[in-house]
Amino acid sequence: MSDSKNAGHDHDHDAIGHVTPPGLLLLVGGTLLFLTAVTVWVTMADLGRTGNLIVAMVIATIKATMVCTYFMHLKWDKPFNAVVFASSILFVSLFITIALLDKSDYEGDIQEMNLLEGK
Amino acid sequence: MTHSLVNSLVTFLAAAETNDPERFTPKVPESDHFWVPNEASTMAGTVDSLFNYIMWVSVISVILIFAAMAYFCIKYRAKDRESNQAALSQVDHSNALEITWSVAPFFFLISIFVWGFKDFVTLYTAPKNSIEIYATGQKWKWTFKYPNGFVDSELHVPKDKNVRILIKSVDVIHSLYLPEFRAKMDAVPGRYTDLWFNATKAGVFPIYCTEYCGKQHSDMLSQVTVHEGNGYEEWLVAKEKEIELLPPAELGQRMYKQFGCAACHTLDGSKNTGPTFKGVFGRVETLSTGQQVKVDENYIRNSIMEPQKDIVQGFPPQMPSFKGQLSDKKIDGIIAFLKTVQ
Amino acid sequence: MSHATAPSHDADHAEGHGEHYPFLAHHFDTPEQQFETGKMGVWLFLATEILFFGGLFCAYSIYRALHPEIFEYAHYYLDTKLGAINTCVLIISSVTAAWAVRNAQLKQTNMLVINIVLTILCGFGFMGIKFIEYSHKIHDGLLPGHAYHPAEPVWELPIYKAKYGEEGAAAEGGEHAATGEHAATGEHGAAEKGGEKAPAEAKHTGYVKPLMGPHEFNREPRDVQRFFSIYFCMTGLHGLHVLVGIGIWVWLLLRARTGEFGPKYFGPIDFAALYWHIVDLIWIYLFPLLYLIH
Amino acid sequence: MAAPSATVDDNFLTHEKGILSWLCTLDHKRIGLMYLICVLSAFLLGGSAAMLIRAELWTPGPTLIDHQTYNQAFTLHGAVMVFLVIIPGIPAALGNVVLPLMLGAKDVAFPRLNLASWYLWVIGALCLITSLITNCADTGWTFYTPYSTTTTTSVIPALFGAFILGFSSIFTGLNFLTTLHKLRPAGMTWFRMPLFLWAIYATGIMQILATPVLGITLLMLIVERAVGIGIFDPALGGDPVLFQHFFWFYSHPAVYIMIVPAFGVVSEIFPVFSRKRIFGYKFIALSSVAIAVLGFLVWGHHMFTSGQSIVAGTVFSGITFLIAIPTAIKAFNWIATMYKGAVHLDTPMLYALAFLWVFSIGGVTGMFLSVMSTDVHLHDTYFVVAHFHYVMMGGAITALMGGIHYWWPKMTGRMYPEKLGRIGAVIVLFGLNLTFLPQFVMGSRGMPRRYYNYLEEFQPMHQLSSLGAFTMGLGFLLVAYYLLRSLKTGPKAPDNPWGGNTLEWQTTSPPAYYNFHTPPVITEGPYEYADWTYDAKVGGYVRISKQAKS
Ligand code: HEA
Ligand code: HEA
Ligand code: HEC
Ligand code: CUA
Ligand SMILES: [Cu+2]
Repeated sequence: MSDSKNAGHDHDHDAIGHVTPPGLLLLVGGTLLFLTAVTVWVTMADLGRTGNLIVAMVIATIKATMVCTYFMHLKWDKPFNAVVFASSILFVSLFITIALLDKSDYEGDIQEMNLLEGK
Repeated sequence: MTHSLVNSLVTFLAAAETNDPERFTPKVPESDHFWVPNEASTMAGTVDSLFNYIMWVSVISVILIFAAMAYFCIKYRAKDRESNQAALSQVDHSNALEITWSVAPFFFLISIFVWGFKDFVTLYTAPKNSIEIYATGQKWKWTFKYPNGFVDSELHVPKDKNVRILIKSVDVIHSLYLPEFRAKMDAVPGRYTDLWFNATKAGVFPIYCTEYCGKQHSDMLSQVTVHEGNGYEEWLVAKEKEIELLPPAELGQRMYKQFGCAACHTLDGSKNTGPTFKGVFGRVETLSTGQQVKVDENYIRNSIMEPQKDIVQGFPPQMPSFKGQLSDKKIDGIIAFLKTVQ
Repeated sequence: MSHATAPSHDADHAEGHGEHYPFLAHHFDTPEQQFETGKMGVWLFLATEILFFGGLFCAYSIYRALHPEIFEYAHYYLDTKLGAINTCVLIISSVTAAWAVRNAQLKQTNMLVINIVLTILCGFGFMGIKFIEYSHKIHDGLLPGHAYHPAEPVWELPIYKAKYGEEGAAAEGGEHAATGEHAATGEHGAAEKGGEKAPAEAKHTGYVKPLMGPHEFNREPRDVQRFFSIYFCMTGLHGLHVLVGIGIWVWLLLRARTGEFGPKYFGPIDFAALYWHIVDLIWIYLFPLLYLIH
Repeated sequence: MAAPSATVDDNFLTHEKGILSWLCTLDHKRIGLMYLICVLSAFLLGGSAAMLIRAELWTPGPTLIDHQTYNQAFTLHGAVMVFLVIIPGIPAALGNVVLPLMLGAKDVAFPRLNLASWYLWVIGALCLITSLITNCADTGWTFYTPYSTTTTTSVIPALFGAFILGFSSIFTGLNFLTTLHKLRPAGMTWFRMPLFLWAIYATGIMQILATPVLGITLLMLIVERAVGIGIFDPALGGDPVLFQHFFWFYSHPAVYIMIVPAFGVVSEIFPVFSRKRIFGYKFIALSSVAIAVLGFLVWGHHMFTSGQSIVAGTVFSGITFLIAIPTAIKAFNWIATMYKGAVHLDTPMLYALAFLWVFSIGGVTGMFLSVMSTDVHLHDTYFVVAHFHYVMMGGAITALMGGIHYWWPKMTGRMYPEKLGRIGAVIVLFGLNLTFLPQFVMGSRGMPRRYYNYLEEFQPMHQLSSLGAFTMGLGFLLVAYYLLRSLKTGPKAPDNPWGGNTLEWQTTSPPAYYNFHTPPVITEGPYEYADWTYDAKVGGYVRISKQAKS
């Protein structure tokens, strides 16, 4: 698919915005299904605790990016919408990172009590 | 709320509600400072200096702002609407000024931050050789367990020694606050938190609970006594002896106060969070299961150790367990005491 | 007060440009503006959805990072096959939803209706499978909080046995690193060394398993119910979103049949599809995070 | 809808008649007014609870109400003031009325959603009131677990109410952000936008990125309380401190959701009443955005003594300090705006000046709290209470009052009595300082907050504070009295009583149903006053025609 604004303009129409050609839809859909199979399959391999998690997340992110770019038209959309979306993800990550940073630091105090109180 | 508001208005008008004589109120010793309480720990001085530093920075900035504002209001006051149209000067930017007033506060802020950070790390890093005292928060009292196992509702510490308090809570979040030591830490259920101090002034200072914990949050008070010399050790020994020598009923009464039973159980027959102790011994209670039981020694013992097992009808299952906190002797004392409250 | 000379053409303002486009709201000048506005609104809404789910993802990340053993243990209770099928169902519905947008843009009313119906069917399919999963969980006592009373431990599950062979349940050997690992991840409580107890008293006491990689458990980790709290919160909230999505599609189906949508006015379809995709996208993460744990 | 009639006196107030024409309206101005009425009623409710609190604290022991009622009173007070009053106060009430006008648009982007937000507000308010009349929640407005999940009061309606109100706020923010992006007429460039709109823009960012987290937090808490899922319950392996992270991730940005629109209001008032261009336009505009973004990274400063780790505390404390800088920039620019101006001390300006001063006090006391070591001493004492009343009551509410007076002629078509306005402002300002200054002192001396009983040592300061509160209450009653009266008896307002150059002053007072009779043409910035002259006959400003000028 070309990057140009006219990617889908092989049809005769005057719709606002971009019209996605059916071939592309099916291609993306097929790839997504394929990646789903891949991620299930790859879990069976032992890549270590983090290894498997990273692989699974990378595949999920590829899938998510495809959904955003093609199904959600971000590729042909005003870039601002992508900015909105990206910033929401940025803030969620900040939230998770900082909360996790703190929680993992004091988790020891919780374990200490579990130990002492024989829970 | 509306309902109890009406009730309270009625009681208020009848002037029936008076200050609860059972409520423990510590005394705050007169402070040498206007803004802060006495400085009674090694950290108090530096925290206060920082407080004063920020205070002066703040007071000066606020006064400057106010002065500029007042001056401009007077100096540039328009006479009336007709004679004053748009102001003559329409100056609307100056990058030099903007940079100055962004950068100038920055230096103050950095200095304050660094100072505060250093103190904070000291405040929460207990020295290795500290005396460890366990504090437990529960609705609505503090208990302190000393290294020798003695448990008291008040905190006693030696002067000029590092004391580390390990804090936990058995129900909701509380917060142990020792204003004179500039120390505070939440008591969080499910984990330990801690604070430490080194008291520098002998005397008696208040202890508060500063995390909202329900109805009697504001009555969750105690006090800390700072002993000079070996006063602390002597106090501990004396305390244990004293208690063992008490006649059972008196011991029980002590426990009633010390373990905060008073917060929920009255002696005068009125209903509080828990059933009154007046005439409790020998009373026939209906449990939430509908079962009827007669209150005897065993029942009381069970109620204290495993309060959630039998719940008296009409009361919430709010009573904490005192397992491990009360020795047999003390429980016997409580039973003896309850027998006397008829 | 003093605007006696005010032009009074605001009366016919109400009509405005609307004469050409019956769907154009009075405060927009062109259909493009209306569409772009709607689109931006929807994107902002999707951002709020991300943050809404973000809270749950935060809880998930924290508990997973600090207690991986719970997740490694409890995910055996989930049925990967059903999860995978559901993922495929949602992906297919995403294709049909995206296609529906195309149909609307090109005013292919019949195709539009078909694609919406397919999307709705997929939505119901997804919920149906969820229903099956949930009823199994409820039946087996795999519930959050105090309601967690599993019918059987993980090593009695057919999935587990199938993976590690029947002898996975036999008590044999037992000096595997698993215990060490649990201790390292914060499993202090009564960390038994190699465990020598009989499988009969497996739960909470100790279960000796063969040498089989990090998946073996010699006892149930503490607080496994946490997994189900998170599982039900995340999939429950997600399922709620699918239901809302189905509702929106049904409503649009009714509108689409009239041939209301066309090249200048397909916003509602596009927006519903965007919403549907985000729901899909969240599931794309939920699936590996909950089902595919190694 | 009834066919619009085209009489000369036609405006949005008279355009259609009857209660239904209000309840079903899609007109942003009407929705704004409905918000205003609701918000002020809620303010009366919250204020009454405050009066009850202050009366109770007259003596150290029981004075008027019992423990439980007191706890319920401050919970109600806090929740109503935060969720019902100041979060919607400036953006949803004033913003709705003037935002499209200032922008030169015909309406907000999504008028139906706008009305839905108002209904969500009403539903949320009803939920809070349900809690109030069944058995008012007694958790404090922060709803900390495990207390909130174990207390016997009806917490769920309150939580649900706050949840709904969160969505009301999200939708308002979403609507305004979209409006500002997509409905700007030709000529209205970003840097010709009035600063109020910049403030609303920054607020919108926060509403969209922070409020959903409140939603999910409250939802989890509701589920926790209803069925005990245990994510926050230590008995089930959950963590109560995690709840605090969740709560403050929203609630710190929320304090900027409250104050940034207030910055916007005073940024309008200062130039108009100084008859001079605003100083440092870009700095004020962009500092709002800076505050909005930085505001997300400081939430843990509410948790320094909660058992949070030292690392996290340091990060939070450091970033908190950074926020003081964009705020200071604003304060200095407002002052510089007055320099060599022609200052008119009408009521809106009095409120703006009060804002600047009182908010600065509130802001600098925030510094004491954001320093980790001093906060250990001050946390959860009356010092915090005084801090946040100085910024919320002294800042946000004062600005709201300023905004109400500033736009009153535009919104209602009537002038309020100027002299009473000034007297009211002075009484409120005096009462405010008398109420909250003593609280700083008792706080730093160790008086904990949320205390029904207190030690006798603190009584004198509590009594001063109560006296101040009653004064303030009287002041507000006076304000309410003359504002309501002016609706009937106030003189008709000119189109531009203050000489503002933002677009809302270039339409009639009150504006027509579709805002502008002729679509405005924007050729200059919002703070150019050279073209306006006072006309005593009109009682307001009129544009100097181009010919007359040359
Ligand atoms: C409108 C709401 C609002 C606003 C704007 C602020 C603004 C700030 N707040 Fe406040 N805050 C609250 C509402 C608000 N706060 C509430 C409701 C609580 C309590 C919640 C609860 O527990 O119930 C709270 C609590 C609170 C705490 C927690 C206290 C505790 O519980 O222990 C802290 C700690 O850091 C803090 C800090 C700050 C800071 C640094 C700012 C800064 O943004 C202020 C910046 C402004 C200035 C600094 C003034 C202007 C600048 C100058 C005049 C220049 C000169 C100044 C210097 C050089 C310093 N606030
Ligand atoms: C916007 C926020 C806001 C505002 C404006 C106020 C306003 C006031 N507050 Fe409050 N307050 C909070 C937010 C606010 N508060 C919060 C969040 C808490 C914490 C709660 C908690 O701990 O959980 C708190 C807690 C709090 C406490 C501490 C309780 C405790 O910890 O034990 C006290 C005590 O003095 C207090 C007093 C007051 C007083 C006297 C006012 C006065 O300023 C009120 C004056 C107002 C009126 C008297 C109303 C008059 C209105 C009209 C007459 C109608 C108006 C109509 C028109 C003008 C047209 N408040
Ligand atoms: C937090 C409040 C609280 C505290 C503190 C408390 N109790 Fe209770 N108590 C209750 C409640 C509520 C009940 C009734 C429900 C139940 O049976 O558990 C109760 C019941 C009892 C009963 C049974 C009374 C009856 O009439 O059957 C006894 C005995 C008792 N408590 C003893 C004590 C003792 C001794 C202490 C202190 C060492 C104490 N309680 C502290 C709340 C409390
Ligand atoms: Cu314990 Cu407050
Ligand atoms: Cu904050």
